[in-house]
Amino acid sequence: MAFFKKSPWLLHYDASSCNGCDIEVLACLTPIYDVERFGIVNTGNPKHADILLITGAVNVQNEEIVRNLYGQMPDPKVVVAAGACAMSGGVFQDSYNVLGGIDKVIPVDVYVPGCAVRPEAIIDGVVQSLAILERKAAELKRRGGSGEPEKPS
Amino acid sequence: MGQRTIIPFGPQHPVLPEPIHLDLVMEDEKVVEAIPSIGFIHRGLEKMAEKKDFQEMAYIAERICGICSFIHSMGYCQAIEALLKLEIPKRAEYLRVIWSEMSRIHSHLLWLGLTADAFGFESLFMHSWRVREKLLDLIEETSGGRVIFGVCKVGGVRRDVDAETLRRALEALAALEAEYREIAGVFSRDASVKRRMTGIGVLPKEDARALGAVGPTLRGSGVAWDARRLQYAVYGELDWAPITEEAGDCQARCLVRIREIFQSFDLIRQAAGKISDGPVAVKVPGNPRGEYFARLEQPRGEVVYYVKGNGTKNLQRFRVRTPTFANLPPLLKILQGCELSDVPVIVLTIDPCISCAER
Amino acid sequence: MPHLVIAKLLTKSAARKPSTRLYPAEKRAPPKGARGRLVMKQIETCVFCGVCGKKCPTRAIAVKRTDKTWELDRLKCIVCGECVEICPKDCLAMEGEHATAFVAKKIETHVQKPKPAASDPT
Amino acid sequence: METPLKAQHLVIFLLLFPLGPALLLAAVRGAGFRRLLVGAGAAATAAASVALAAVLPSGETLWIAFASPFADQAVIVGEIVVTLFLLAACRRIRRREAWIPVVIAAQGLLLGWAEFGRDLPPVATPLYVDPFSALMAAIIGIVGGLIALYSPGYMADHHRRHPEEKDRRRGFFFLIFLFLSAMFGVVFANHLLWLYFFWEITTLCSFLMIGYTGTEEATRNAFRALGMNALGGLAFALAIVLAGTSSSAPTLEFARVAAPGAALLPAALLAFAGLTKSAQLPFSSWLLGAMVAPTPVSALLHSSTMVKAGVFVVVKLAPALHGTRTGFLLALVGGTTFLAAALLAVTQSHAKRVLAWSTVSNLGLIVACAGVGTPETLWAAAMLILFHAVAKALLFLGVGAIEHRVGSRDIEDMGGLIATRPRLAIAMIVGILGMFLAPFGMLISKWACLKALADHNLLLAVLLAFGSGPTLFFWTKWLGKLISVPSGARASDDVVGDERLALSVLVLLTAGACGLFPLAAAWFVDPWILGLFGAPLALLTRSNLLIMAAMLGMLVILPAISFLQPREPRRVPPYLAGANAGGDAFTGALGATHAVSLRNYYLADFFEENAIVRTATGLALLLTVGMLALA
Amino acid sequence: MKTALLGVVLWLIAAPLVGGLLAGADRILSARLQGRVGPPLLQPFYDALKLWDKRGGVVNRFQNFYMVAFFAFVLASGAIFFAGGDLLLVIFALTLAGVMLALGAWSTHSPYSHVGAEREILQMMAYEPMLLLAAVGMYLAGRSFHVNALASSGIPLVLQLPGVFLGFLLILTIKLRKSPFDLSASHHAHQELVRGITTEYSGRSLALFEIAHWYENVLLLGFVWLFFAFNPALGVAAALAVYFLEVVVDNAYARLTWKVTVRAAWIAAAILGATNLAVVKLLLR
Repeated sequence: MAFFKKSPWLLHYDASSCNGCDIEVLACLTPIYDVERFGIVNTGNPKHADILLITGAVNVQNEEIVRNLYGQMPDPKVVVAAGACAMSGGVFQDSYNVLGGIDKVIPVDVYVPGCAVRPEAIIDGVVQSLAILERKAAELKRRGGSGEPEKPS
Repeated sequence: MGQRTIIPFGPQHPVLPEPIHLDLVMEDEKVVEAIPSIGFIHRGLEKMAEKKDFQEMAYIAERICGICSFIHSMGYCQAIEALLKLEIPKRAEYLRVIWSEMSRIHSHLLWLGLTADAFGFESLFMHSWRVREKLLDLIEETSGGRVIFGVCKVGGVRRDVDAETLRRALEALAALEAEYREIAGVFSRDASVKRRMTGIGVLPKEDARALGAVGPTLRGSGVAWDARRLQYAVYGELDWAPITEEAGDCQARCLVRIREIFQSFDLIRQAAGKISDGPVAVKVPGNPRGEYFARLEQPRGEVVYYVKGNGTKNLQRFRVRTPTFANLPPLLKILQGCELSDVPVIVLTIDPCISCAER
Repeated sequence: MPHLVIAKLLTKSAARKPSTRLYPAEKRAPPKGARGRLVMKQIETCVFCGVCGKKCPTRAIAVKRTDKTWELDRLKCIVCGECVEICPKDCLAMEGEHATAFVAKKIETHVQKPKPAASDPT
Repeated sequence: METPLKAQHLVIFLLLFPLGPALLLAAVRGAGFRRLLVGAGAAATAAASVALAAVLPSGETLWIAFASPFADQAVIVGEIVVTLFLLAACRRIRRREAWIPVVIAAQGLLLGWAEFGRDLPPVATPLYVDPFSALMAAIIGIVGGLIALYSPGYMADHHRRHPEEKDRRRGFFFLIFLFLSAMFGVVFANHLLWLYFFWEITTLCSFLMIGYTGTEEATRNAFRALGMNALGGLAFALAIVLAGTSSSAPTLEFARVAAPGAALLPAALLAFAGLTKSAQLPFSSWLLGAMVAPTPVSALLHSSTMVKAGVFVVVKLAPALHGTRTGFLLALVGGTTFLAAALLAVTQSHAKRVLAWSTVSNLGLIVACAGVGTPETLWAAAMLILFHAVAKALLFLGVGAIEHRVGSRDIEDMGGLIATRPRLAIAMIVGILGMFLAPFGMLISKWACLKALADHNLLLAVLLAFGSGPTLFFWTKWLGKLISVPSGARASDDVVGDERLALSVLVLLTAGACGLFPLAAAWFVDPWILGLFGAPLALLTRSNLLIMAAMLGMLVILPAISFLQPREPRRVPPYLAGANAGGDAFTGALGATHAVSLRNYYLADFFEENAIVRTATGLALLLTVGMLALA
Repeated sequence: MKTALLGVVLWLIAAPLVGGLLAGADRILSARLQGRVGPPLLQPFYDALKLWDKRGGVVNRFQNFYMVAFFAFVLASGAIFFAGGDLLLVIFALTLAGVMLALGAWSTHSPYSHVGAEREILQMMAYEPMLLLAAVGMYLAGRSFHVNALASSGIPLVLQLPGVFLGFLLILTIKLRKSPFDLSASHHAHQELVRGITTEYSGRSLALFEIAHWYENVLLLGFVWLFFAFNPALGVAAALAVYFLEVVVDNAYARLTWKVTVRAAWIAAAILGATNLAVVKLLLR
């Protein structure tokens, strides 16, 4: 059944972004964009989340935390990298302390461009990720649920 | 026994949109000690000045923080312009003031919402942000970006705002102000809000001075200092005075910001009334040489930009002393002995911008 | 102390239509001059001077004069518009619409056809 | 009335038999022989108390004639010896405590006058048994026996840990069995002078046991207990003087009928004595101080039996006090104690102090029930005595065992016990569940209580409602501490030997009392109420019993179901805001790695201990004085 | 007996449907008050069904037992209520359920769960007196502790027990986990406790928590209904009105602290509850 599509719960983490994308993520929750229309809830707890919405270029100190959070999310789950920094390191890509995009640390399913990323773009990205979430859920079901959780590549 | 609860507050925590860590050592829910750990958003931004062209650095300076973005780029540009002894056009100065006041309103409204959410008043958060969106529309219309304005450059601003747009913006602002007044009323009058803020996190005047608080945190403790009194840009030509509150508690800091929003509306109106026609930018001659520091007032307080050029296109040193950094010692002071449920409220009332503080 | 100060605001909101913009069902035209996404407007006129690539703060643009290609890595672009301002031939443009999200990483490549030909929008 | 021989013999056996092991234990040094003696003595006592319950004709009160004049004289001699002994012990008092020997001497003089100065008619039946006494006797026999059984192991361990203390174990075991004998005496005595004699022996035992370790603190606390109990003793002696006249013998008779006028004052005085013995406010402080005694003593004297003697007597007085203003005030003393002690238990992290306050609190509820004195409340009071005795003994012995394994009596050090020492943890959990949770013991009594109070005493119903909140709070948080599982917790040495036997039996008893309480009600309490009021009481309707049984069943079946889940779910570390550093450690400030450290809430600045003690003691003092003044 | 059985069956089947719909309506109404569109009405069901398909993880193997027990005892307490049983037993079963929930949080040895658990029992300590007094009040006014007797007595309980009713509304806010008293497991993310009690639950056990909460809400509204049971239709209307009032209150208040919560609930019980009881006792009986 396709309930993942109807009730995607978000976990937002700022892996060293400038705040620009983060406040746009929060703006998505507020009346003008109101992502709760799609059943989206910002849970704040990895154990309740389906989508890891992550902003910012990962710096050295955040690497382990991003892994922890991803690891604590129950399957099926998807990762949405929002904003130039999360995709590639953006304007900070040359810095000594920055690893670059999120995909250097955990597998990313959807990339959302922008600097700062617009709320509409975030909605687009999350909507795209839902199809992937459904696919992963079906996959999980097919494997009978006994399989190991997906390993980060 | 001596056993205490230690709560890892952050780095990932729903109350903190940005990662910072506090070891909250508690007895019952009383916070005995709060030990911070920072560096989760350190991007090595200042060091990037050594690799980037000083004009490109304006984009990077703007991304010190996505909330105070405009004033960061403005401060950086002011510092470089001072090194280059560059006189920028009056119109550009006025536009900078208008945008920086818009950015102050946007930041304060954002803060009001987050604070409301921190004390569990979700609908108030929603309404604050609903109103804020209307301002973001204005910012996008005038600058092209919603949160990263991207309009400030060394030598002026990158785009002009035509008279018609400015007129419509002023109308929209007037409507916005009326809506905002209702929200401000809830913050300043509602009993449950007062209960969560009055008498909580008191920072006495002497402590505020001694620990080096800046911005609304300082003014909430009754010290009338506002870096805009340095009369940078065209603040000297506008009629205003720093806003202070005496109590020094969360409520006082909140009231300072509430009143500052009204003041910003007024400043925008004044600036729009006085703005003159003309160019918005001048050509940049050569490379910066020497050192300078610029002081500006951000929504969160006074910010200092230190730049040192050696005549090449790369700066030798770029250093920013951000307001949140200055406000952290007072924060740790007032966190001691508070209740766990007051931690988010107290942390928020210094309006922390971790990405500023850690750069 | 006054209670329920917010009641008026709540009542008004409940009585009014919600202020939500129903994106994506209803799309709002972005304001004039909004920086949504960078596009290669006309590759035909491009002279491959490479200034856009040099000026780009994130090195998102790669210009190869020999292959007559202009490449944009959207993962890096911070939509500052510097390239648009600097382009001597006015080939680049900033559109108000934002760029859509994508699943696979890719570099957008624009190749100038040797003879009169249309651009390749992939 | 004709007495069945067997029951009468059992009563006398219970009174006298424990003296045998007591004297032998006073003489014996060898550990092995001591263990054997204690075991045999405890087993015989327990068996006799069960047998008594079994042979007692249902619902009847047996009056036991005891015509021998030697008995009366022995009691008199005994009283003199006890008084002199106590006066001699007072050599070690401080100036502030100088009033204690005065009170004791006054007691003696009063008694002497009652005994020799007046011409009291002889008491034909100095002993009696009714179903309630039989229930009490069974509790004393079984729980007391188990605690005795547990003691040799505990005391051996105690002395290994405290080599600096003088080994006075011979005296210890002598006192334990002497005490058991005296407790049976309290339960069976009809003759007030006899009752007084046994009562004073329990005071003496308590005094000596609190001072067992011989430390300064122990001595001071022992004297505090002695002083407060001496006040009770004085009231008792006054009651005897007033109750016994030339026309009526000094027996409990006066307490069995509604007593207007003259009989009310002795009843009130006896109730006052009961309040001191059961450590009700304003006298609670001695019980807290008594926690310095070795844990088996706390279990036996200061929770399961001796303090129960106080409420036992108060319950016996219920018919006399029912409907009087004195009874009303007495009930309020109990209600106040119930609420205040529950609040105070919240603020404690020392396990024995929590148990002590909760004991005070529960006894308060029993006093409140007795003060109201309707069939329903007396039913509840009897059931409360039963459940409390079993569960509290289990808890005390559990804490003692934990103390010797973990090395601490602090609740904060009991975290993860379910993982490290599952058997001990289960013993504690069963005890705690028995103390407060539906559908277990105490709650059934509370349920009955609340129903009765709603009809008869609204103020008490309100106090009960308020007290149940903090009760829930302090038990649940303790329970939470026991069952929380830190990652990487490994099982280690669990209970062994005698302790294990005693704990296991008590676990079964607690569980049994909870599961089979309708039987206890039908066997003892209902007949007693019928005998007392002449009307049956149908508190436990079939549908309610069904519901309670279903809830109990669920609690048993649910774990089974949840462990039958098809596959083990994925294990993930706890949420630590992303700062996980393996297991339940996290990377804290300044790069240090901490293991998760959690502390329960004690609300010390919300429920201020001193303020509560002061207010409640003052209030209770006023009520107590009022109670005596109105009598 | 037959009606009792019918009540139980109805409770088991209809309560989650009603509770889920109410939760959906709550979310829509909240959204409207905030100037938003809000989720579809059936959103709570989507959430629960999704959670059911989620691959949950646990910190230790005990924790799910407590959640199952919580669920079971919520069901049990409602079953007693809707079978027309003893009100005090309903309350005790509900308390047992609450204790189980808190124990589940404790069992995980996780900081946020721990604080959630402590706060949960603080809340229980806060509302327990008023809840018991409400039952006693109903007994005094309606002369029975049994729901069926109270419901069929025809006595307008709410008119005799206005103080108790108000006090009950106050603690209802705690039980419904609504602002200003949503301390232990806020349904809004932005709280110092992350999710408090449910921090360590995911997948099916979290779904159980959600569904149990729907059940609980219906049961609590059943209590409200009982105050108006002399006119069943009016009772239903009143229960709905109270629910929506609570939603509005949720949106009109900041979250208060545990100290204020305990004080408020106890003062309400002592003043509104006890005074009302005394009046009933003195005047009406």
